[in-house]
Amino acid sequence: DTSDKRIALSNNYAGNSWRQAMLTSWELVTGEAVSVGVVAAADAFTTAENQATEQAAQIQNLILQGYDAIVLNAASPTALNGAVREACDAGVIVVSFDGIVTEPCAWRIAVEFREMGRVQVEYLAGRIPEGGNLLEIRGLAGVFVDDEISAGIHQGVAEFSQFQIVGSVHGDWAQDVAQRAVAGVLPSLPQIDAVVTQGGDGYGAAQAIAAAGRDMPIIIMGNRQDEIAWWKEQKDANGYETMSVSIAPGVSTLAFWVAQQILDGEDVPQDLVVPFLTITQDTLEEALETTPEGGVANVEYSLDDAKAVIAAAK
Amino acid sequence: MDTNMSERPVIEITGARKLFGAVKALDGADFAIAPGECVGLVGHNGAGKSTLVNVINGGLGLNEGQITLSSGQVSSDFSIRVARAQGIRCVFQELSLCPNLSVVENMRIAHSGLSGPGWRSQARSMVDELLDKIFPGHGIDSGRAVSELSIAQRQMAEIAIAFSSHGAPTALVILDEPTSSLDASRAEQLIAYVKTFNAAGGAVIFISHILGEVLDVSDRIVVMRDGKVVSDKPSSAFTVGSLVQAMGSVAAESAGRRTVAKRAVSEAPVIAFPRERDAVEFEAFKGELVGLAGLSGHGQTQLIVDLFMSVSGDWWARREPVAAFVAGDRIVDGVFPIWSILLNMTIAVLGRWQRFGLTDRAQEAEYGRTWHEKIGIRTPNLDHPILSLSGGNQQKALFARALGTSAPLVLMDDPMRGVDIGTKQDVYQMLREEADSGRTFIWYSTEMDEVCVCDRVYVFREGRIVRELEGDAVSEENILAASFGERVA
Amino acid sequence: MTQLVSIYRSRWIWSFVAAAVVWTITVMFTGGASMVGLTQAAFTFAAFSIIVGLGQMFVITLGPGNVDLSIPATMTLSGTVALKFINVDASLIVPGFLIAAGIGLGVGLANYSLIKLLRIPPIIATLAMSFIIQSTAIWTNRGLRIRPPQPLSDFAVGFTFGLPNLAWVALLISALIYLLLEKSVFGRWVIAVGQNMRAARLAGIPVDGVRCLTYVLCAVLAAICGFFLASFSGGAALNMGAEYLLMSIAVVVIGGTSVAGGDSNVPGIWGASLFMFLVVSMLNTYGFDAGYRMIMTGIIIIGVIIAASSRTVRI
Amino acid sequence: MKTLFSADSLRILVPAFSLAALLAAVFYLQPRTMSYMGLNLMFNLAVPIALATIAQMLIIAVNDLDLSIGAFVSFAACVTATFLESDPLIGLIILAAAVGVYALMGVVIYLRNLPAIVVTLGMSFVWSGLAVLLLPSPGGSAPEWIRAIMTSRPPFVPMAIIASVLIAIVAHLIVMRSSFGVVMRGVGGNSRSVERAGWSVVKVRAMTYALAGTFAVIAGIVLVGLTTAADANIALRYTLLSIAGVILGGGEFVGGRVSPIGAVIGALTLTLAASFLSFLQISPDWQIGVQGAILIIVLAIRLLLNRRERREKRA
Ligand SMILES: Nc1ncnc2c1ncn2[C@@H]1O[C@H](COP(=O)(O)OP(=O)(O)OP(=O)(O)O)[C@@H](O)[C@H]1O
Ligand SMILES: Nc1ncnc2c1ncn2[C@@H]1O[C@H](COP(=O)(O)OP(=O)(O)OP(=O)(O)O)[C@@H](O)[C@H]1O
Ligand SMILES: [Mg+2]
Ligand SMILES: [Mg+2]
Repeated sequence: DTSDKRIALSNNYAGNSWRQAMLTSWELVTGEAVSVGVVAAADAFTTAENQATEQAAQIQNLILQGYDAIVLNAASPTALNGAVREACDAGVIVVSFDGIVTEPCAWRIAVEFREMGRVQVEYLAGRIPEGGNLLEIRGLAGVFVDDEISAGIHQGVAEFSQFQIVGSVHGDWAQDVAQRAVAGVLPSLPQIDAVVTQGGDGYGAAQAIAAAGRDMPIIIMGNRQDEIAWWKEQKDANGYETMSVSIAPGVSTLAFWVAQQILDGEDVPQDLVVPFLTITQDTLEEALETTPEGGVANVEYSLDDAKAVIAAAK
Repeated sequence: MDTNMSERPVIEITGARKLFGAVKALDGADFAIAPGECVGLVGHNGAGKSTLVNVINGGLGLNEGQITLSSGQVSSDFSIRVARAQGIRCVFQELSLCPNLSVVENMRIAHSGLSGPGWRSQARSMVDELLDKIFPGHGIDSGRAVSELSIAQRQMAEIAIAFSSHGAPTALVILDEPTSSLDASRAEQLIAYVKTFNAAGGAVIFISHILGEVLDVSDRIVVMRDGKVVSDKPSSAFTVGSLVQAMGSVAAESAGRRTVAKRAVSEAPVIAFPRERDAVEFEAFKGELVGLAGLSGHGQTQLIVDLFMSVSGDWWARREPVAAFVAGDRIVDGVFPIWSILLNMTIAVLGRWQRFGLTDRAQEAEYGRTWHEKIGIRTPNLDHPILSLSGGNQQKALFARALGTSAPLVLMDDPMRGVDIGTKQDVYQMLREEADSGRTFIWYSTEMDEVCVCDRVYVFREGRIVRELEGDAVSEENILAASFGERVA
Repeated sequence: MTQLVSIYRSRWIWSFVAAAVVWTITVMFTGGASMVGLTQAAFTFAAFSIIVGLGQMFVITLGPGNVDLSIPATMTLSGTVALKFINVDASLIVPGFLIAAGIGLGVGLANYSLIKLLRIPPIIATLAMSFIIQSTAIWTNRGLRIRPPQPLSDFAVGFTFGLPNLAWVALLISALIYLLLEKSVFGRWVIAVGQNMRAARLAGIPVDGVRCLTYVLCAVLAAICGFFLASFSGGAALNMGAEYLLMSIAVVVIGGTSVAGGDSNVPGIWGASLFMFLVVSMLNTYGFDAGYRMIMTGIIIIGVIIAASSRTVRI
Repeated sequence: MKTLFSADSLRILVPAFSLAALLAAVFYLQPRTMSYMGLNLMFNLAVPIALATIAQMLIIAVNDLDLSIGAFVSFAACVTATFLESDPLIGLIILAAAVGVYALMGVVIYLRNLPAIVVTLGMSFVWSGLAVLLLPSPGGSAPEWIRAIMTSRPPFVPMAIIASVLIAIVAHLIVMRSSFGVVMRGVGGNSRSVERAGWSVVKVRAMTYALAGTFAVIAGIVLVGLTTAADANIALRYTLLSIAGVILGGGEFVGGRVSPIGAVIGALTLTLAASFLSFLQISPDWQIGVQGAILIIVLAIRLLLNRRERREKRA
């Protein structure tokens, strides 16, 4: 019975649509859970700036407030370890997701970011068997997710050696930064056959390439509604084909249920894996319908989903 | 006092030439000073006095000329460091303490040897002792930040620091217009101290535009004109009149008071400024020269600033202002340091020529030409930066800024600081004419004869107006009495 | 006079020289083939930094401690609200633009009220304000991207006479700002306040009015920039202004405006904005890793400032 | 006529009062914080911020502004988590060299009369780049000794409080009491008069920058001691935090008017403000905005106290 337990969400960033969708999902699912009395409280906390130090302080405050569990999307996999350790020492359950932490006492709901990078190249190998030139758009330098996805992409390129990366820019996971960076290198690049991305930057790349008057390469999308909408437009106009892959913001609700299960005394392995959300040519229309205007393709998880994930990990 | 000229001079400069672009600030000047001597240095604004001083203290290198040290050795690499090692200290025309530091901490800046444990108490006792000696009753807490002191107190602190010695003895103190913001009683105290300092073998260079003072304090007077030394004689050989002549100005006429017609009783003042704490209500009428007197630092500036703020807008400016202000503390209150002289002169009148909010360069330049001539700013070109002007000439530019407006009220905060005697006469004349034509002047001054030019005078003490004097009652005697809180018969 | 002119000229010419050098090196990579594309991209993206830079320049001219850190948040809020209001309806473009500008006006006034009424130093006041604006932006739309109407986005990505439309917009704004700064009474007042605020007040300048208007001007320009950036990149994102916090300061100072206040420069902002875009493009083109790229960016910025300073004679 | 407080003591009193008020509010909201553990948890992350704030304050004392503090502390943290842990000697050499670069920066800025803002902005790219090269993805680990110090539990008073007091005292002795500190502040107040008194301003500035670099290095080491690992972006926020801390602590941007004790209190206040916020439980939309509001309120307290003081002075 967890009806007297209080769970907190510690979030390091709220400044993009993915995070906003994550917070909305959290509110939706936990609001329901609190009202039916599954848990006593499930509050969300966001830091003003995306910084590990600030989030560490936030975690320490959450410990002081006596939360029983902290669900954590971390700014850094290692820099929060001190604070997470303190939480564990104080008897607080810590479940990290998306941005996970390496501290052993915490639970991790990991996304296989490496695989997410690799499948992009694999997909391209199916589409362009003869291979070609890739433009890689990376995220924010020095951040773990960026490093992982990029490593996955490079692994894919090693595997399918008909592809080579001819340009690589950092788009900071933001449309406008990606657009700016791509526009800057594009004039110097040879013909581009495909663009591999990390999410949140596909539309910006498309805009930049269109502005340069080049042939549209296959751009791997990142599940944002504007990307999917653009893809649909292109598909209707000229049969454009691509894929879209990203982690669903609703994973926060999965973390919530996992935390609830741990509090409930369930034996949960420290490391869980959640699949990423893929949109293909066939599921395009469906995804477009369910995704809010300007938002991100999403799924929310139920208690049963969580149990299934836990069972799979055992 | 007898000076022993057989002794080696503390420092000797021969054939000094210093150019700033086209301006010959020094044009072959010779200068020497012996131990125990006080040399007065006078000359019109821009004559080159401050430049000479800056050469002696090592701050400026010469284009030509030779500097001989007290050892008799010719110095080829004369610098601030060499000068300080010779025991040369300087009080600059512009206040040059660190405003954020206390007086004690400024002592530390002045004496690099003051360090190690206990330096603070050592410095404090040194500076307190000197302050008490030079300016008895100075009222300065040497632990306070300089910025919290009044301008007169800062000046006193700077003087005391310059006379102090630690390590190398102080051989020569240069005072560049040290009394410009001191009232007469403080100036007398300083002069008395300079004499004891001389008696103990120290040398002093004393620069001032108040000629009586210079005659009083110095053994020898050097007169400069246009970068050259034009006269160098014992002070007994000069009178105020002959000094003025030597400087090349017109002979000073005595600054008499105007005779003004009696005011109608019903006339409304141009400005009234009732303050609770004042014993007498402040009023000024059309066409009047109102003086503010009293010892310096007793709240006169505050009243002038308050008056100005009350009649000019923080949010909106009129095309023609109601009041204009002439700063005395020019660096803090007046000058825009990176602008040219012209831009500094026109900023208050700019609105007059605006069309669709745009300025009119031609009119602006014309205005500059007019006032350049009218008030005699010594510079070949108004496009030079304002800071290239000598102190007195900067002051003239500020005068031009205020007088050129059409404001019916002009507020002046001891504006004649460092202005030479010739120009002063011209300005007095200008003020009288303007007042006759209906302008009102409110004029704070630390110099008694300036105050005595006014039609009516308010005397300040401890931040309050304590007395109003009018007509013939405006006299040095009455003003002093009121400033010291004595009843006047 | 001529001496002064030459000093001023050499101050900002350096940012152009630097931009040209970097441009040449980048173009060399493709043996000149990327000339047109790179130039057009540079002008497109420089336009944004120019627009916010001009506002920041005015604020920085007000003297030490004056800087507007609320620019990114203002861009986000104006872009979000305007596009939400327009809601893909082409007939509402003009009112939407006015709403964006109105938001700038509001932000500027709010900034200055904090500075004036609560005497909060500008750097903190605008930082605190930026948090509030950012929250407002989140609250209005929760980060959903609304697309701009077709004519607006066509305009934002379009070209006229070979130059991007946005560069023309930036040129127009620059000309107005130049007039304001160099030829108007207001500009003279701003520069006076930047040199010595007390002296400015005592010279009869309405200091509060001038400072307030300056902050408003900066916020309005940021808001306009946010509006165009959102139209250009297909919708407003919550983090879309983040780049422009340091960028706006960098282009102002690299462009030759003195951080000590009272001395500013319009053309330099163009040079600096082109330069800042081209540096990143050059390093991207030559395929440096992120770490080396940052190091080189830093060294190049310092290099340009040092080169410019050797021609700068402080009087 | 003596006033109650001198400007200097007021510089410390006002921030101290804000801190006390905020602390009282936090105790009221969450009584659990009123314990050894509570105080330690609330304040331990303020220790590196306090160190960085002192570093920033030193730079501000000589009228410059350092926009690279955050990147530099991140760099120092990366070195600590990598070299200092594995090869202490090499780690120390790298850190010492970094301090040397800081001193050099101070010299170059002065000799070439460069705007410190741009030079430090450029350097921030350089430090970030070096940090990314050291740790392309987050990791490393804290040296045992620093971890031991930072997690030690002295009797009665938590480590965080002891460290803060120690930092304040050491900085106060250096900046306010020592004879070097006087010359340093003199350079900020009137560098011309310091020069005229025969000092080498270049040397003073080089030493000031080196001292600032040293404090920033210690901030990086302490930070790693708390977090156990580092990443290249770990302390970027310190740049703005440290500036805010200095101002909150009563410092001013120009004129050498700073207060080390105030700066430490400012850093603690900023940290506490964030805690206060999380105890308030506000809707996520407005959490960021309320941080801004708290900043404004804390500074408004400063205004109230200043007003009172002015009245007393007049009476
Ligand atoms: N840095 C400078 N740049 C250009 N010209 C200068 C500079 N300093 C002084 N001058 C010029 O040198 C001349 C002499 O100036 P100086 O300051 O020595 O005069 P002064 O005799 O001290 O006058 P005052 O009584 O007004 O203080 C003036 O014409 C002045 O304009
Ligand atoms: N009501 C008062 N009672 C006592 N001291 C006062 C009062 N008002 C001002 N003072 C003190 O007088 C000093 C200078 O005040 P203020 O600046 O108004 O003088 P001032 O007329 O400008 O003198 P100056 O000749 O230096 O320009 C300050 O130290 C101030 O503290
Ligand atoms: Mg002079
Ligand atoms: Mg005064």
